[in-house]
Amino acid sequence: MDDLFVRITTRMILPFIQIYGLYVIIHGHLSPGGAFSGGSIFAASIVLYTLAYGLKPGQKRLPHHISSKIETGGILFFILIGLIGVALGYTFLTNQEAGFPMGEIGRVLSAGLIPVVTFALGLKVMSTVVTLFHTMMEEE
Amino acid sequence: MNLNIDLIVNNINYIGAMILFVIGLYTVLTHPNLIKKVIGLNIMETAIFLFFVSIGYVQGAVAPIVNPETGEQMFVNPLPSAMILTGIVVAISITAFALSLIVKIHAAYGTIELDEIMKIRSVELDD
Amino acid sequence: MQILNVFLVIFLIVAAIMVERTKDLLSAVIIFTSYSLMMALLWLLLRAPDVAMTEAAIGAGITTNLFVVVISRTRRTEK
Amino acid sequence: MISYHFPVFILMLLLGFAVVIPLHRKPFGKSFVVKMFSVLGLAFILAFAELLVVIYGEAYSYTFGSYQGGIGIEFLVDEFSALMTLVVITLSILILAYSVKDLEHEIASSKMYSYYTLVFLMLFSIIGMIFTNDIFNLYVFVEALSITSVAIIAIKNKKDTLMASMKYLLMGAIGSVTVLMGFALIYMVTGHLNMSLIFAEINEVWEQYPINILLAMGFILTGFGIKAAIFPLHNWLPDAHSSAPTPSSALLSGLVVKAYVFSIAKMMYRVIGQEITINIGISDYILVFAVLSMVMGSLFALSQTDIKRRLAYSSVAQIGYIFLGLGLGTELGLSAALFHVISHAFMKSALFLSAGSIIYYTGNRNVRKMDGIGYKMPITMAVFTIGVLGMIGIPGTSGFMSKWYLGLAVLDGGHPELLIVILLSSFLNALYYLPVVVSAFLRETPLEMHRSSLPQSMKISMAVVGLGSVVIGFYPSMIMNIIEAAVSTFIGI
Amino acid sequence: MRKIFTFIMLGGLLVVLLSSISELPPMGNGDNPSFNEISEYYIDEGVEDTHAPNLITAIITDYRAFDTLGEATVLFTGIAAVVSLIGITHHSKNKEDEEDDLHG
Repeated sequence: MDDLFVRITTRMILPFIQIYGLYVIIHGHLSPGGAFSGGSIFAASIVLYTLAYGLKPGQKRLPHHISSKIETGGILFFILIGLIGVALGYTFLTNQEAGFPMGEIGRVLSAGLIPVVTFALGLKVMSTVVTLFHTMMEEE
Repeated sequence: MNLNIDLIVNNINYIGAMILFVIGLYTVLTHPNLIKKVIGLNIMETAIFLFFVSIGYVQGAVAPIVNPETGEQMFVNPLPSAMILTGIVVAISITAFALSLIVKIHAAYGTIELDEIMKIRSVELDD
Repeated sequence: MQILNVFLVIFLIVAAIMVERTKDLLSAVIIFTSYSLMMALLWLLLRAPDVAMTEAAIGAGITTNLFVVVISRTRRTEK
Repeated sequence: MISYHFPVFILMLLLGFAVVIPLHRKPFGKSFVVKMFSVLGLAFILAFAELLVVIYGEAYSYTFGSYQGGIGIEFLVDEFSALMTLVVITLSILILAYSVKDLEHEIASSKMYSYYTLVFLMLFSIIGMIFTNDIFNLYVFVEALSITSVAIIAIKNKKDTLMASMKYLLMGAIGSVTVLMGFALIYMVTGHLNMSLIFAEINEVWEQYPINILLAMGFILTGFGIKAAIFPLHNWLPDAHSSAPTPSSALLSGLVVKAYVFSIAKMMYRVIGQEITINIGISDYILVFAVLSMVMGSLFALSQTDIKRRLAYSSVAQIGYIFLGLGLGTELGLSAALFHVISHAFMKSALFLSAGSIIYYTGNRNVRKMDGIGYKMPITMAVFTIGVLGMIGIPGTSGFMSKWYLGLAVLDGGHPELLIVILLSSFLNALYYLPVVVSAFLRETPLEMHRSSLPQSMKISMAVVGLGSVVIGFYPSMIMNIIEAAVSTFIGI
Repeated sequence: MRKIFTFIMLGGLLVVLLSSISELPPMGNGDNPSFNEISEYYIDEGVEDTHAPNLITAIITDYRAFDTLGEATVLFTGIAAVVSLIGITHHSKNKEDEEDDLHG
């Protein structure tokens, strides 16, 4: 797709989509949204970029070797967070009792492990969706 | 069987979910086209999600996001919503895998119609 | 409120039947996208904004993308 | 008490290793194999310790995140789930030991890492399904299992494999969607997702909303029935299990189907409860389908010439045995069914692995062309014979013991006519298995060999699986005691 | 022929399902059995327990966080399965691509 108009429009709205996606992820515990919707909104921006500029530049934005690390890292991070609870003598994935800083209700940095996990998962979802799309686009 | 219009209107979401479920199942079972089958599967899944959301709904309640300023309120049941969030992500994984299988099948057989594939296979078996 | 609900459900059923009937796969996918969006709207009406948002982003957005990519790599019409 | 966390450690070990595998950059080789088996060995030790803890202690529930069951997610660690976990890990160690050499010839070498990733994810979801006491959590694991179990077939990337896996994926997806519908109906009337809490509530609900429970059980049994391949819903199984790579066939027949059967047992006895199951009449329907599976599966198997297809159809018949035990609705029936779950896992794995070795060595899949194979491959045919004798139910094998227990349960449950079906099915088993064995040892004929030798690792792992089957046959009480302890808690919760 | 058979079968299923509607708990009623102590607990104690006003997020990342781990695993499984089937092609970096990168 070598349409100049599409490319310019894409460049213009791309940052807005990404900021919105990040907002949805970060404010997941305060307002509607969360890791999965935010992550896929963020992924949509890169998908849009790929559609406008072609597969190769799109893959440059998120190469396979980075995305595979993000996916592995997301789950490993989740497991480690969960094991903190075990290490402190509680059960797997304990939040408040394990002493995560809970903060003040209604602030972004509150609710212990929730925003941390949401952020990691959001990144993971983003990378998974983009990789799915790129893998499907590839010609053998 | 007397049609009770109140019953239908009040439970319209359950009825809709069941009809959609059956339409999706019909699409999966009868269409020879594999992409159509996958779409049918998605229809079935969304139908069940609609069913779940309707279970959690309460008339006159608000979304389960607590706002300390407005005080006591009635909330819809948050548990079904949380389950569907999981369900939607599961659905996309299945869809993506099915679509990649379809791409591979198209590369191998040159078609994605089930009956044509069966024909090709029976010819191959005869050889 | 309830009228809108009934109307949306009827729309969903009609869309689902149209998806089943349409021979052109690309049109079927587009109708399915509108089906997903209407479903998201209905869930918003049923006070499940999180689910509606996720469905709009994943169900309507990403799923459609994947379908369109696969259709462009295979055949467009159903026999 | 660190032992309290063992189920989570096993799961996280498998999951953590699975997600790390794709990061390996070096070509597939010895160092990875060593790593993989040390992880599996650690999992085995944990599972064994877990079993000891549960046997010498008592069954307990593990709740996540300091919330009581019902609000959070709960694992129920009882004797049988600990035993089943141990069996799953033991068999997978043996099958994976077999797979290292075998897969080199079945899938592309660039896909080896992907294959093991998928296998570890599969083990994770099977063990999760075994432990979980929460129906929605069960659904999540079921979906993970249905993707991985299709993927380890499709990875072979042959024409017929692709079609078989597409069929399996679609049927499996319909199955899991149907199961979810059933769960939705159960949640609708009970408001709980925790199995024990649903069970506590269900008697009251049953009086108020009988239709709901009936529909829910219909959906759930149909859904899991598709995945467990009971007779009218089995048509994906022969294609999928026979065209898969050999280790995948063994894993699918030995473990995956069993995980679904165990889920059905949980739904019937732990969620709905024995009483309502009998009241609704579910047990009668299950008995009918079980009998149909036993007879029709064997009849279909009789007409197959491809050895792996014959084994796959025989799986349908064997699933029928398990359902027969479940459908009786008695404690004896349940324990016979659970015993057969374990004994069939060993026997079918032994059969698939030895059949795979025959195909590996001779390149021949046709059962009519196996004259004299026994002289060329004595170990393989010995293992195959053990499996066959077990399937027929010759005394001294695990298969005989499970038929013995099943027979006792049938008599105890007041259905003596079903004894005839068991005997008939055994007779049919003999009819389609014995000729293979007999012709293999009948005369020594010069055979054309596809490859020069069978790798040691394949021989050893196969022999150990066969040996395991014999050991269960000679010491059935070892397993039966554990099952009986579990069954009483299972039914009485 | 098969289509008609399926149509009749599914029509029968639909009739069974629809005729059971009046036996199900009615929609939108606050007295339904699904609004029991569990959902009340989430609504009453959710903010206190997790400090997250959005109760749905509170459930998926705290109360039922293990489900979410399973869900992330399913997503991982999906991508692993797709990659195992289609495979990844690594693009070698050459000059032309890097130029493209600067523009993009």
